[in-house]
Amino acid sequence: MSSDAPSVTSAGDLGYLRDDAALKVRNLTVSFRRGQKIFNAVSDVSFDLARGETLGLVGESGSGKTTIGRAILQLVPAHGADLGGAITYEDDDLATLSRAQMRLMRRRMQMIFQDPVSSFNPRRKVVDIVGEGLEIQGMPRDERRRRVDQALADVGLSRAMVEGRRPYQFSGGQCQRLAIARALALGPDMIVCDEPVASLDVSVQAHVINLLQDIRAARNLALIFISHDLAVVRNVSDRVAVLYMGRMVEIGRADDIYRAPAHPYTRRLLDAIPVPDPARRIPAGEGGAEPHSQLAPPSGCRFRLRCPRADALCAEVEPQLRPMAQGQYAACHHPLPELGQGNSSRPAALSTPA
Amino acid sequence: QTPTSGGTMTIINGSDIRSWDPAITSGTFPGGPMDVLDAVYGFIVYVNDKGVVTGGMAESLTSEDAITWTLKLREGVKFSDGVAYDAEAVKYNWERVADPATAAPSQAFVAGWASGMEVVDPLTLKITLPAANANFAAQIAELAPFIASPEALKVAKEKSEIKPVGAGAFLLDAWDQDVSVSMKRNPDYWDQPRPYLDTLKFAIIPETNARIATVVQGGATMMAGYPYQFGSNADADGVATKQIPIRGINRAYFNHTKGVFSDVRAREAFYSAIDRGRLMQAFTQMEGFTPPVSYFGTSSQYYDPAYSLPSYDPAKAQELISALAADGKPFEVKIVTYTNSDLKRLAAYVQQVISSYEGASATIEEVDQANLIVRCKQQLEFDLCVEGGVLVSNGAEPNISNLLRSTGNFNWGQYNNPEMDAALSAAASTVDPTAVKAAFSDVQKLVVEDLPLYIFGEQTRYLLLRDNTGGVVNSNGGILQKQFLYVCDAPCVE
Amino acid sequence: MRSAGSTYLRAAGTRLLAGIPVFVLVTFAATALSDLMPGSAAQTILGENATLEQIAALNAEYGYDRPAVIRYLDWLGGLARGDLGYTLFSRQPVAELLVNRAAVTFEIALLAMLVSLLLAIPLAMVSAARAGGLVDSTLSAVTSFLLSIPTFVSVVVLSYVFSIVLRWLPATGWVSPFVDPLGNLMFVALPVLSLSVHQSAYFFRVARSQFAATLQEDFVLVARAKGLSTSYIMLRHALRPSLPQVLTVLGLSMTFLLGGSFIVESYFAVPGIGWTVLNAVKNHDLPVVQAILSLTVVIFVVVFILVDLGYALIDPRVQAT
Amino acid sequence: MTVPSDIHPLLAVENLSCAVPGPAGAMRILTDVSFTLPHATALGIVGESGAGKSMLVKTIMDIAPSRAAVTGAVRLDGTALQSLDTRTRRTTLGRRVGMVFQNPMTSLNPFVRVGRQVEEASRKHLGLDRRAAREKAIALLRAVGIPDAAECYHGFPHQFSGGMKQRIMIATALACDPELLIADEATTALDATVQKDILDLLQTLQQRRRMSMILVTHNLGVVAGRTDEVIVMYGGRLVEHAPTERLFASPRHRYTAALLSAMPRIDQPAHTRLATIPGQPPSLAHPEPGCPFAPRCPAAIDACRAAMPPMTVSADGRHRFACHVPLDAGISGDASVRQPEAANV
Amino acid sequence: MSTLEAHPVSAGEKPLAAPRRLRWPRLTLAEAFSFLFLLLLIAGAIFADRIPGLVRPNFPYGDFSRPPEWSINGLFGTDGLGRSIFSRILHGARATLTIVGIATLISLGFGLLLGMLAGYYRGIIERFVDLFANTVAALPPILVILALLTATGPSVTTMTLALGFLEIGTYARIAKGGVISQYDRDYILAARALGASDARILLREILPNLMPTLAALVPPLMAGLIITEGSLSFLGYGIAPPAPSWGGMIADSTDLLSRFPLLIFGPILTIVCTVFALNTVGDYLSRRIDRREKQL
Ligand SMILES: Nc1ncnc2c1ncn2[C@@H]1O[C@H](COP(=O)(O)OP(=O)(O)OP(=O)(O)O)[C@@H](O)[C@H]1O
Ligand SMILES: Nc1ncnc2c1ncn2[C@@H]1O[C@H](COP(=O)(O)OP(=O)(O)OP(=O)(O)O)[C@@H](O)[C@H]1O
Ligand SMILES: [Mg+2]
Ligand SMILES: [Mg+2]
Ligand code: NI
Repeated sequence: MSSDAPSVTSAGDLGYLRDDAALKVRNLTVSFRRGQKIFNAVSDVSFDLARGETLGLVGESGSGKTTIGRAILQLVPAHGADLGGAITYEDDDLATLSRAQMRLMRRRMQMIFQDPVSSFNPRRKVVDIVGEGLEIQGMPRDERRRRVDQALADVGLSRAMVEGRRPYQFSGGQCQRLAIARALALGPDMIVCDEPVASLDVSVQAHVINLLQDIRAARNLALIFISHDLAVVRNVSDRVAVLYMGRMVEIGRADDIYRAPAHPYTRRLLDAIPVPDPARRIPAGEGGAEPHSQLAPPSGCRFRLRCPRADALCAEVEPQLRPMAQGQYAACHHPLPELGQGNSSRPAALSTPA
Repeated sequence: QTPTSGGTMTIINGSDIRSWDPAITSGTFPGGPMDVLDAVYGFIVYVNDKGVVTGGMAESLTSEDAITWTLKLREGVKFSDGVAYDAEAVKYNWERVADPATAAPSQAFVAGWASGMEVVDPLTLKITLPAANANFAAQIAELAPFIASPEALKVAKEKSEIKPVGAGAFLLDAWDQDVSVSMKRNPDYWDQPRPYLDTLKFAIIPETNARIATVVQGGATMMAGYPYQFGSNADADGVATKQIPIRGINRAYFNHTKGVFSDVRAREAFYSAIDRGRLMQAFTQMEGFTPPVSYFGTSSQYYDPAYSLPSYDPAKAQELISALAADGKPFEVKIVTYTNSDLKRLAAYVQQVISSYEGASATIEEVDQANLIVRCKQQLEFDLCVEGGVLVSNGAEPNISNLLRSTGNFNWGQYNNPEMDAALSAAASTVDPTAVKAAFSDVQKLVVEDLPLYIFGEQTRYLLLRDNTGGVVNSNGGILQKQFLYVCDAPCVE
Repeated sequence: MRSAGSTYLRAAGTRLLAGIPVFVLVTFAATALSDLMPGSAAQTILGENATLEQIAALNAEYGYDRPAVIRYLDWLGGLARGDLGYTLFSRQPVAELLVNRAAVTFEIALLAMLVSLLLAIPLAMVSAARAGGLVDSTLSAVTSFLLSIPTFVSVVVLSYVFSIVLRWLPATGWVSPFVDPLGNLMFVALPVLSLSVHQSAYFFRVARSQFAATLQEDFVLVARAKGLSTSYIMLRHALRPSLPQVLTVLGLSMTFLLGGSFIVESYFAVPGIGWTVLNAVKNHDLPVVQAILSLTVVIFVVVFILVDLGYALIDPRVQAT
Repeated sequence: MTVPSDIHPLLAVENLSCAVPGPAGAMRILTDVSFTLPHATALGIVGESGAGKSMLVKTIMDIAPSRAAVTGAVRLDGTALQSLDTRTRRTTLGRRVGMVFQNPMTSLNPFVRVGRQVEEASRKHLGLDRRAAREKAIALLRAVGIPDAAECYHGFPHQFSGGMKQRIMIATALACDPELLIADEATTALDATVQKDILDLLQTLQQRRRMSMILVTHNLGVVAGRTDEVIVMYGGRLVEHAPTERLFASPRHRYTAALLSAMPRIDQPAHTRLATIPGQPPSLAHPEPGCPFAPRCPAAIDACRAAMPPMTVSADGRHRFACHVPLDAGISGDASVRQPEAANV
Repeated sequence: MSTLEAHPVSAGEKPLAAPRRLRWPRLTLAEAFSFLFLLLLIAGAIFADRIPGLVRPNFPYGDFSRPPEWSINGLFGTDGLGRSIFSRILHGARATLTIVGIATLISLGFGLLLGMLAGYYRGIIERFVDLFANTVAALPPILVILALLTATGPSVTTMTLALGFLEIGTYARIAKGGVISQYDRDYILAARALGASDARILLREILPNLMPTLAALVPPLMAGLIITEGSLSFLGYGIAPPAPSWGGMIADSTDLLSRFPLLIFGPILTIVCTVFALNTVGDYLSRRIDRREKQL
């Protein structure tokens, strides 16, 4: 597919794509060379993101979540990787930008990483790290200082608390707040959060999630929120995209998907969420097959080997995303029926503790 | 004990030979290349330990008038390829030495008389010299003693291709370059039942201490060296030392062609500047050396007490050095020596002492042992060239000519004084002892006046050997006549 | 799954390919080196009285007057035919000489390796099992001392003690093990010991830290939770995972041992390649120098191929990359 | 004690404390932890990272680091383990308790065939010969849901995916038919779907084999549907211990409650504010007197900062908590009686 | 700001009470000795000429080959020419340390540059660095330098350059490995996300993290150079006499060993202690890295 006509695609078969979105990802394909073999980490993924919106990316390990996040920010390593498709931000095709333009663009798009500690250079002082982006953008010293103070304040820290310290002198939660401050300092309007709370304890996690949500609201930020914890994604996302082995298998409003997933894989993911509800003695499941090697994906639907509903069609034809009755889009030949019609054992509403 | 046949001996040498070319002869010190060549070729005549020229492969080399010399060969001697060791063969060999293309060290010496050779019969070669030379036989023993099968020599295109086909006591068995040379008994040796040994091996060990330890432990039969090197090892069980009764001098060459030592005052300054007894002490790390006063030892029949070398006198040395400096001849000495730690120490001592004089300095250049001769004799890139071993000087010839004559083989410093040549010729052209002594007296006078060489020590050579080594017969002041060696049942070294 | 055999072969093949440029680089440099040399082989062969014309003639005959590239190609051609030229003086075929001399060095190097390993590995296991204990701290002190002894020091000291003072071991020489096995052992004892001083300490350190690291692994904790005994855990669980690292070091130590052979062989007059190359360098015996340089590279490549194969044997995870 | 063994709890932990020397003095990793675990019961242990969960089970298993100073007693079926000599203790534990660790990638020895790793404990402790051990291993592999168990027996760990490896680990832990299975964060390193499979497997096995199980996790959701009792740890102390339902329904300790409300839940709409716990986890190197949670506790009173609250036990004796200002008992009406916990169980 | 108020938690938070500082690990006895020894050695080498009472290295201070005695000049005895072995050791240290220091600077400089470029850009530079490192690793350094020195004649400059040149590969390989291992670290990605240029990433992010590793590597590699230099001098290809050198002194005393065994003590002690001290300092530095990594 040609990358210069994303609007055609969006207008055509994929109704979930909007022309007015800030970020447009069209037919993104990322492949890595592994020795002789080409390995598609992301295949033909299209989505978009409007200002102030949060998109949750879920999927199991290796499904390509991080790769998508990095590809958006043009951070996929140069050697051994091939990018296909187009990524535009506010009508700028990122691939065609010059270095200088891209550097300017980075003011607007930022990233937060999973491991707060390792996303800081252990040998540098945190104040410098938070101000680094501004320095790179060539901001004068005083202005820089002001912006750093502001960013620190936004995440509930102050210069006095961080001055002269290095990353290892902070706890995980504090580091993650500093990481957010680093991203915020540039004043971006979009942030890719790659599992920002995965390594944090529940109490700290809640804290960071709240913080992100508040900032998002205050600055009208667009977020891409990558996580494998569906509960967290539920909390933060307006829309959710489910990835399986580099392909997008379901995308739609979070409410729709969580209420009634259409793709059997999404269903499985939801079923696997540990729910703090002792009332429900969880029935021991039969245990599905393990994921297939991504180097040689199965023909047709990639999920079919683990799918209870798979049939001959699934083996032959790779399903494309199509609108579901529930409202979301799913790539499945035999999508799950809408809520109420199916025989899912899962109760619709989950009880809350007192 | 009477000699018995059988057995093996290993002689340790410091470095390996470079070819089997019989024309390559350089110094008859034990442990040198000639020691190895002797085993396969055998000396045609040799100078025995009393200084008398004795028949070796040949029966005799004699002359009535010191001009016409007759070489009598033995009957039935054959090279190992079956070719006869006859007058033609000898003539061929010597003519080959005389040919500049052979690049033999003694080319100049042999070329002087090579045209005078005449084969009288297969066992007789007559040599007519251009001038009388009483020392001719001794010089042959030193400079052109080895005769190889002419056939073998003709076949070889390169020196390195020459196969050792001789008529000596042993036959080459294997040569492992830089490791060892193994030889086995020549069953057709002319002097049966000699040689006694079944096998003779030369092993290469450059490190002096390792050499000594090897002999002490019985890993080898003998090595040549000096008592100062042996230390307490000479008293170890199973080993003995044997003195080779020669008087040898330690010497260094002054460069007469260029540099400060072309001025005789500088040579005198050098003599005065250094206490030679102490120099020897630094060299050997032993005490009790008295500096030699003359080319001849005090016990030599030619010694003339009227002449003696300058003795240690630092004040005089400084005076001379300053005078030289005033003449625009700074006393800068470049010492060339080879990489032997004793010699390094010696050179360092010289440097140390010289540098302590005002206006004097010294630098040291070390070269590989094999390259010393190239550096000094050929390239003349030195002021003072220090050679390691001692040179026989108790008998007058042939070394005195080699050292002091302008065309002398060992005259590395290119000392050239017609008076000296005349005096040496005078000594050589007569067999009258008083005339010889008178001539040598002149030589001594010139040595003391001209100071052609730096003569700094007197030593005799020693062997460190297993005490059951019999038949140790030295020739030419060093080299063993290997056909006599035999293994004793009990300690038998005197 | 691909068959194990083909994986090994592929790993070895990769190494081999990587070795070729190294080989070319080194051997070509060796050829070109002779252009820098002040004294020439011809000079050395012809001796002191040679004239310039003679030297030039011989140089022409040996081909030293031609450009280095041509000489190199010639040399490569000879190599293909198994002809590496002849030694300068004794006219031994270099290839044959090298085989003999290399065997000596190999014997010493391998014995030194063996001795060091036999000493180091068990001690390292004991030491790591009781990390921080008395044995451990004593051994680590001793080895850090041994590690600091250069070969030229251990050579001097050991030979002084064992051959000059005690006279237990021969000071010099070598005899083929096929001729006199016991004598051979006596002769190689000092060279092997001298090399082992450093080597065993080195192996000990590597092995100890590797064992200690392995003992930190989760699977060792699991084994302990299973109630297995310490010695069982050491031998069955910790030993093998620690070996790849030791193997790497073993491979790398080949270069060290070859370097050490210069000192050891020249001091003990052992006719190995170290000895040979020292003499060849002195004599400007270029064919020998060049052959030894290429041999060294070949040894290095072969050793690392072996190390790779060793990994594959030890570590079930290793696949050809 | 001379009581018949069946009235002993399977595991009794009494005043277990553990300290390791740190750069700034000793770190008290565990402080006075006591609890009992009956036969055939599943117990969950939850708490934040660094709360000492792993150290607790390691101390029970006698595989704490050798530098750690351990006091208190662990009784297995009435036998005080500390009274045994090291060898017997290890053997007893190895035989009767199985353990599954957090990371299946590192807890299987990559150099040893799977089969041997599964069977080695049974060969050592049960004295099985090779054949018997092998058959048993294959049976176990099958039991943990590994297809082609016989083939897997000869495989090496790297040939299996994470979930499979964890299954193998479980088989390994089951080799001696343990009475107690300890799973320390056994699913944290795995994908969500696999995580569920493994938890299901553990649960099934526990019920089917009628063994006891300790499920260590930091995710309250994991223990919710799968355990009979839950222990909450904080700062190296046991702060609450209750039957699972009761803990979730009416937590008494304020930390437990805070933890519960901090969890995002899928039944809440997007952008719901989460409750947070202010402050930092306590420093183990410099423990302050009083309740470790006091600095972060909104309801803390002076008493909390002065002294560690004693363990309060509910009337029925099934709910224990250490808090001066507990939350109300809530629905089930088991008005707890403040009483110091009995010295022994 | 509203966000701030929304998080009273953070606002009320004190700065960390006791900041965890990275302390240098405590020195063991051996390490203390090593630092002290190196300090003394370096000081001795620098001030060798000014030490009161110490004679010049080539000054005939006493009898030939006198055994050690309790005086500054006679501490290790006198050598075969009556020179103070102690003085010669200190002056030898000067030469050795200079050679080794310059060689290390050369190799560190070029190695770091090449290694960083190779690790960052891979491709042809990496091939080149690999080839170079492999080639050098395949040959014992003594062999290469010997071959070189016979070609150019004995020269300290050549030796120094060659020693430095040969070590470039080692540093390059380590630096390359360090860069590669950091390449995908989140903080590098973070810097790139902030728009940092390659040069900036290399210099500001990667280089500081390479430093501790390299710092820990420098002392043992210097020890290796000292051994190589000593071996060459021992074989007679190193520093030319009468300039004192450790290897040369050992070689000299070796010849007199059976008669004056005590004289070899000083040079051996010095070289062994120096190598030991450098190795130990290297261990100490890497222990510090381990510790830092544990604390992170
Ligand atoms: N630089 C790279 N080179 C080669 N393969 C890569 C690279 N980065 C990622 N991959 C591969 O691409 C696939 C997708 O990786 P990605 O990190 O995007 O997954 P993910 O969904 O983020 O997984 P996780 O939840 O484990 O973080 C994986 O199989 C991974 O091994
Ligand atoms: N070997 C050890 N030496 C010193 N301290 C240790 C050791 N192991 C753990 N600790 C410390 O003990 C405390 C408790 O650790 P533990 O591993 O038991 O926590 P946890 O509750 O299992 O946490 P997590 O959820 O992260 O696994 C932590 O502060 C940890 O730093
Ligand atoms: Mg990821
Ligand atoms: Mg844990
Ligand atoms: Ni907050």
